[in-house]
Amino acid sequence: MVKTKYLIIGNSIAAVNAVEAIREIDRHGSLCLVSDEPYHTYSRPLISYYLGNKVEEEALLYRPDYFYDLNKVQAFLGDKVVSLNCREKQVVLEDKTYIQFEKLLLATGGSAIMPQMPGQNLAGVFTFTTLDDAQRVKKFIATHQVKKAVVIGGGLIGLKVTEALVALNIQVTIIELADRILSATFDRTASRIIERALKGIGCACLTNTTVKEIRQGEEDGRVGSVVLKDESQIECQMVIVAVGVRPRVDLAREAGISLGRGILVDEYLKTSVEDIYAAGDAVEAYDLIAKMPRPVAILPTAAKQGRIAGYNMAGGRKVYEGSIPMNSVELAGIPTISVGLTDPAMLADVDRRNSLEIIQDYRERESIYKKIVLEDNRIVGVILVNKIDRAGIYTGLIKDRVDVAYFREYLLKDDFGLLSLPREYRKHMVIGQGIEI
Amino acid sequence: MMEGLMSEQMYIADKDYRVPSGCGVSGIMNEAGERFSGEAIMCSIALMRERSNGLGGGFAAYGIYPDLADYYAFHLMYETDEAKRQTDEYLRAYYTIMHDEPIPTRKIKVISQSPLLWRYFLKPREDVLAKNPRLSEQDLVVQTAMYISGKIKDALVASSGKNMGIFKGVGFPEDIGEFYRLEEYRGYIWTAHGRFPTNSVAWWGGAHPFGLLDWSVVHNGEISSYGINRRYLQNFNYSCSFFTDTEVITYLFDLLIRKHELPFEIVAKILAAPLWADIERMPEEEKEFYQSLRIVYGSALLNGPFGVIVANSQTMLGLNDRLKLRPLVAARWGDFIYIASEESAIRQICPQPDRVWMPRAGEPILGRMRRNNLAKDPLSQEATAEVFEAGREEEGL
Amino acid sequence: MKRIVIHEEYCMGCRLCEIHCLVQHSKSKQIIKAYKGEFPKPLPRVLVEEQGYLSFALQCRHCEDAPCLEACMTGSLHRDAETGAVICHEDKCVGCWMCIMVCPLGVIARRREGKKAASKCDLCAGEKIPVCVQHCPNEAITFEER
Amino acid sequence: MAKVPIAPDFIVERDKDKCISCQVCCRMCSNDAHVYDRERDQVDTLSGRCVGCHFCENFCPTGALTVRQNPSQIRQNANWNQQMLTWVAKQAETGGVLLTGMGCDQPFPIYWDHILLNASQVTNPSIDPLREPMELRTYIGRKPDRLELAGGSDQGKGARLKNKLEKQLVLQTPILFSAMSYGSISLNACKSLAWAASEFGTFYNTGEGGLHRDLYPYGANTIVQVASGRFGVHMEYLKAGAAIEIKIGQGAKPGIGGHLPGEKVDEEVSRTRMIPVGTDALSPAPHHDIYSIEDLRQLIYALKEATRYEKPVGVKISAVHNVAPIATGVVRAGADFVTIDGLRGGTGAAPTVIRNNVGIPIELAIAAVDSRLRQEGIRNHASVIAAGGFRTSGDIIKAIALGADAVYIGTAALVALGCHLCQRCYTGKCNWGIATQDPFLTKRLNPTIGARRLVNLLRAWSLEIKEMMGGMGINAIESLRGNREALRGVGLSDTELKILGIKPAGEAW
Amino acid sequence: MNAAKVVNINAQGIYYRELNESIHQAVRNGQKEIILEQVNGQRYIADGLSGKDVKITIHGTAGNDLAAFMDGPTIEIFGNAQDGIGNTMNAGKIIVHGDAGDIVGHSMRGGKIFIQGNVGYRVGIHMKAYQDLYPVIIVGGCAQDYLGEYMAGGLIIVLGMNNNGSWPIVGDYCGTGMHGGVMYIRGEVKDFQLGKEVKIFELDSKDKKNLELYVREYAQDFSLNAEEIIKERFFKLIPYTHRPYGKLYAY
Repeated sequence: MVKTKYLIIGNSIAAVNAVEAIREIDRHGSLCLVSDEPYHTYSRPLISYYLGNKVEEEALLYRPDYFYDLNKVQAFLGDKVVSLNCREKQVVLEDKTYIQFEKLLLATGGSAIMPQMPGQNLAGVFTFTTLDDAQRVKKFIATHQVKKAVVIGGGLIGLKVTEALVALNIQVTIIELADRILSATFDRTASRIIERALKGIGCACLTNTTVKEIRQGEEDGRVGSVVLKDESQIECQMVIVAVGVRPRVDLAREAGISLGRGILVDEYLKTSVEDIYAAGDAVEAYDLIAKMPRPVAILPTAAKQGRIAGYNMAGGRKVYEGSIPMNSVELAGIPTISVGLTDPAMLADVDRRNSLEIIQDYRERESIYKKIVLEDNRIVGVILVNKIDRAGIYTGLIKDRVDVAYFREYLLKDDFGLLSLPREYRKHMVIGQGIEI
Repeated sequence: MMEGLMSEQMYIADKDYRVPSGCGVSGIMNEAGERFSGEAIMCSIALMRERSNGLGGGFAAYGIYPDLADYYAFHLMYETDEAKRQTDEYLRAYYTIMHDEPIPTRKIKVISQSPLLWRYFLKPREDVLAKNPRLSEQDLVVQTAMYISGKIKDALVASSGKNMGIFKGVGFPEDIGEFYRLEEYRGYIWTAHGRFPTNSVAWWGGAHPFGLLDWSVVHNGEISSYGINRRYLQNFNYSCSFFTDTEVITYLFDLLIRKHELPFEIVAKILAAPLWADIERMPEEEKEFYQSLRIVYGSALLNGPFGVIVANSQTMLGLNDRLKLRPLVAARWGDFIYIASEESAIRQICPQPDRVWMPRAGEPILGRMRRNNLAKDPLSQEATAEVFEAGREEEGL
Repeated sequence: MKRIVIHEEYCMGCRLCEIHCLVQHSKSKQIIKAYKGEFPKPLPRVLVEEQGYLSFALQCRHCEDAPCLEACMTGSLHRDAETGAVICHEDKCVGCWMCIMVCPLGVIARRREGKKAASKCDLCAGEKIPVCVQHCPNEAITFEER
Repeated sequence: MAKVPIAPDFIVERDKDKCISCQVCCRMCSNDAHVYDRERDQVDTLSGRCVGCHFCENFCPTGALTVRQNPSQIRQNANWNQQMLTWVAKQAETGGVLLTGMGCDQPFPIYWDHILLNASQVTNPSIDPLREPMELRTYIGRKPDRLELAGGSDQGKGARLKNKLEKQLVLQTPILFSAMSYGSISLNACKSLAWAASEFGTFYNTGEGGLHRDLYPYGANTIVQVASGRFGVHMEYLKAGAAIEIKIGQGAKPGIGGHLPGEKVDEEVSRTRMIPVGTDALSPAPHHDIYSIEDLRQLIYALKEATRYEKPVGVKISAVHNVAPIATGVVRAGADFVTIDGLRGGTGAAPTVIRNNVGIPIELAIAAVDSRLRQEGIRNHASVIAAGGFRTSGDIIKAIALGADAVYIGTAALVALGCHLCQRCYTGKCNWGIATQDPFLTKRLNPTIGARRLVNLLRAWSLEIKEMMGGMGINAIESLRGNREALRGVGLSDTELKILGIKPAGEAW
Repeated sequence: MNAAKVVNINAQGIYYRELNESIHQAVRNGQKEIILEQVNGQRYIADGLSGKDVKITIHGTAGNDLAAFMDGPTIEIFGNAQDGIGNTMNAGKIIVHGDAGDIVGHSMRGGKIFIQGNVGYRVGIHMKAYQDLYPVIIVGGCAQDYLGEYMAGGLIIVLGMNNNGSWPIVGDYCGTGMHGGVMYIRGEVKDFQLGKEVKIFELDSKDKKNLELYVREYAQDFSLNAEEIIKERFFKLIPYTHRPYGKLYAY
């Protein structure tokens, strides 16, 4: 039986940030961390870079290798929590280790969605969320000299994988169910810019379609092609399924913790059970833009939630104000950033949709696109393509709900900066103790 | 010998002790020649005490010596007995001294020190005049006054006209008046001056009025053209030994009126000449006249701020500079004409005048005796009043 | 910690801070060389914003709750334990620009020549006073305990 | 004649090897003398636009720039020089009056450089100012000729003053900052002066610019000026300052008024001067209510009446030929202090011909005024503040020994703030942020730095004055004031010595 | 009006300093109405005095620099006023039932000076308006030279009444150096009388409204018929430029 003051299940962004936050307050309280992956704190978004040989395996580390020592963490890596007893405040690991905790953080993250389809178990069909996934893909490519691959899902993960594969000289076809790629984060124009760029590096994007079946190729048990909804067939040696992730909530569900689409938490990131907190992709927290609780599975959110949860576990009292969905991704050499509500069409609420205002600057030849979505003179969404410098200023304006009426004419200017902001706000930003976002 | 008086060495370049001064002035004249006591003028000038600073005050009075009206009345100031001795000797050489005596004064607290004050009533000696046929009686008087003031150490001629006298000294004017017992005199013109010199060489001779023959001048302001006015006068043998603007003004009047025989009205237009722009607008003949005045008498133009009251036995004239940089107010009440720096100084002695007005720049206020002789018995004279106002009939402003 | 304080009203917009910052973060640390002979071209980590007559030199505020630290997916952005400064480990950075997305001041720049990396103020690690402050002729930026 | 450009006054040399095209010079030059050519990635210099303020030279990070006098010369001519040619050309072009800024730059004798100080040797001890008390405190204001006591025993025990002294200004060092108006100089320059005066315990003077609301807190160290334009003059203003100075004349332009051009009248200047934005602020040559000395008295007393006799009222006049009698008149008119501004006094704008040709050196004026006031027995009635071209503490101590109570420094203060005497104050393009209201430029003067530098200057000069006093065995400034025995002249004519009231070097007591 | 609040002072022979101290004293004590009898030339009356509701009535000849720097009170003079009244005045009102001397309202920034009779030289010189401070001088009679010299703002109205026409309504050099403000002259001004910087115009409707507003107040103060005054032809004098000396220099 291990007794610990703090127990963290998970070893990714939320977990690591929680560790650091706890240690800011409590240097000495015992802290255990359990992860079913056998790795040090690696950064999941980096796996596509790893795949594309842009970074070495060591560079995947999210924190230095002395992280556990520095923070006095007893890490149980490659060991899985099989049960959680909330009443006893105890977990049991796969290897039968019992851990008694005072405070628990569930940072179990998400798991890749694998839609049911024929041929899904063939060799050469992969999801792409963990380092293990990446290593498997990498090994497969190396062993089988993959020339052509199909990526199912034109979201961010799909496209990052695509980029990695392209870097490995693999010809990629992207299959997207929606009418365009990146439909969840971009509007039509931005999507089109990226589609065009992908085409430029030799990728095909097939939209409004889906894979009906994965077929075996000549060699036994390995992918040979995919068949689309319209019966057309695409030859490939590998299929990457990147249609999304869902919160990993099995453990919570079994322990009787309230769930929505993810683990439900209050503003202190506490679950329905006293002393049990949750953070990261597993959580359903308030989305400031959608104005409702939902999982926002992005890295900054996980980090922030991890920090706040850790802070509150160690006796602090910090409020998590909510998430703003955002993404920064460079695709086919084009940097893009999207924050918040980027396309009114995404909104179900028609009244609200109609109240939105859009200002934009699209320079087609240079593939530069800037779009700002305003609601009641406040920015609620931004898309920046190919001109992303100082994007965070918009993010700040979104978060602080700053009335931009008096300087909206400057918003799209290339030299838009703090000087365009109201003096007082600007001063607050520059002089204020620290800036939160 | 007389020429010696005018020797060039007298004319030191403008000395820095030329005394710019500000002041208050007041003048009263009865055009009918009716004489009245000095009390009024003392009262008037006293009201403007703020305009002076106790470093000079003085009065000119006309008609005060009716019994000795035929003789030149010389008011002398002596710092030493030796000065008096030399002066007496000098005077006897040219004049018959008909009468002489100390100028009566009274002791008052604020005036502790005064020079020896003496008055003479003089008649030029016939033999002297005969020897110098080109020298008029008046020229002789002028040269005498200049010689004494300029050459005899510690002696100074305060006034030298007939039936008039100048009473001046260091102090506030009302104190000077009291000191000289002016309430005991009666005259038909009185002018007064309260001085605000920018410095104070506490010098009795430096006080105003300045006098020569029967001229007296009280003046407020500073003549910026002093340097050239003085050099101009030197051409005509005036020696400016007092280094005051007032002296220069006096000589200019003497020169232009007595010697050049110009009327007061024209002299006013020389001293405070109209601007060229005004002359340009005049009818041709008038234009030519005024052009000529300025061309010939340019060096006599008094430039800079001044408000001046000039008197002689027949006239009292108030004049402002051409831009009216100094105040001057005039009033009339019956036969009386009043001129002062401030209206209140008039109202103090004449609460309800018939008319009060502010003359315009360069526009003379002229009070004149109605008949050319009143020295002896002013009351018997028929007189006509005439107030000249720059060719403008209506008094208006 | 000691921070760079901005006095906007006295920034004359000379950009000497940028120049000296650039030099400080160049290989040679010699101004003429840094400008005329280095590749990749060194970048200043301070940015002078100008609009009309207003200007000010802006560099990382090293926020207490730095959003860039939370957004950094590689862990290359970290807080220096000693100085409290937010530092970017440029070798580790992959140029995902998440930090740019969240930095409300917009003070993280993209280095595009050579290895892509986030380029930001490091308070001139090793200098007692950051060079931008040292060279600001008008004390429009000062280094103060805040 | 064809229109030809006027030869540049300066040549700006750019060392191409050193220039890194960083464009600091382009950004900084308000005269646009440096232009960046993007195509060639090079900076070019148009010397013709250079006014010689040396800002670029000071700011170039690689030292690539040197500003030099244009060496090009006309045929040698003892009568005509290059400058005169330039003047004539300019006037032929424009038909206008030549303007200039700062004090007279003509080679008239500088008497300070012909006056030497004394020091103690053997017969009386010198004092070490580092260890021993050394008093510079100075009181400015009217003093009675004698004190009358009331009560007290024969031995003076329990005696008290019958009358209180009139209000005095207390200076911790006999140096004040000259009148420089907000409008002619920037608010930051005014703030620098105000803060420094307040920190050091002396005074600055508003000039005829009104008092900006940010400066009211420094009222206790402010002399408010009332000049012919009466800009920003109202009761609040009059009451805000510690004293009032009526400005009659200014050394740089005796007899001349001033025009603050409309372009310098921005929102803030407008509010402070209380005139609409963009209108010329015209200060007439005379006060139109003062045409004579008794009028001056009238204004002095109007001000005293208005402020209920709570503020000393001084009068500033230029040093002109007649300065001594004028000063005595001013004192007699009721002034509590007289400021005399000499030939070399500065200005924001003056017709060149006036600045270069009118007035007399301050050295002679101090001596003449002090002598005259003493002759007339009224030296006690007012303090004398001298102004106009004090360059070092040496000049100041000599001025005090000649008879000044204190001195105003203007140009020296501006130089401390960065001024390089380019004499173009009137253009409003002062690169140093001093004589300008252009918001691009005014911010270049950080008043925190400005005030610090001014305080440093006052401190340094005060220390030097103490050192010199110590050397003379004097430990209180009043023992030096008017003590002309401490001075000796070299290379001066008898007349000059006489006016200065000092003996030639080599002559003992 | 509350009689107890009225202070009567006989000024005969009283030195100005004493007189003014009693005025200031009275105002400090909260007195709102002060009547001065037998004033003759005392200077500086009400200088620097403030208090919007303070009223001073003067019988006699008011001395120089009356109401200099005054900020609020009303002064009514039954008699003439000497030189320099309203010098650098900020607010308040001066009503003169008589003539006034030179330099009335020198550098005046606000308030009103109404004069029944004539005025001297340099009236309204360097007068200037600022925001809600708007100085107004109304002269019932004629004005002498240099009226509104250097005027930078505010309003001067000259009515030229009680003038049989032999005097010009204003003197020469009217509006010399004027660069702001406006003058309304009830009668003709010859070109040569004008300073170089001003021009004559007819009144427009706005001017007329402005004129009426002040003339009505003036008429009321002197019990005159405003309509009679207004019905005559007025001319407006305004400067050409706000920058009269902009081209004087060789830059």
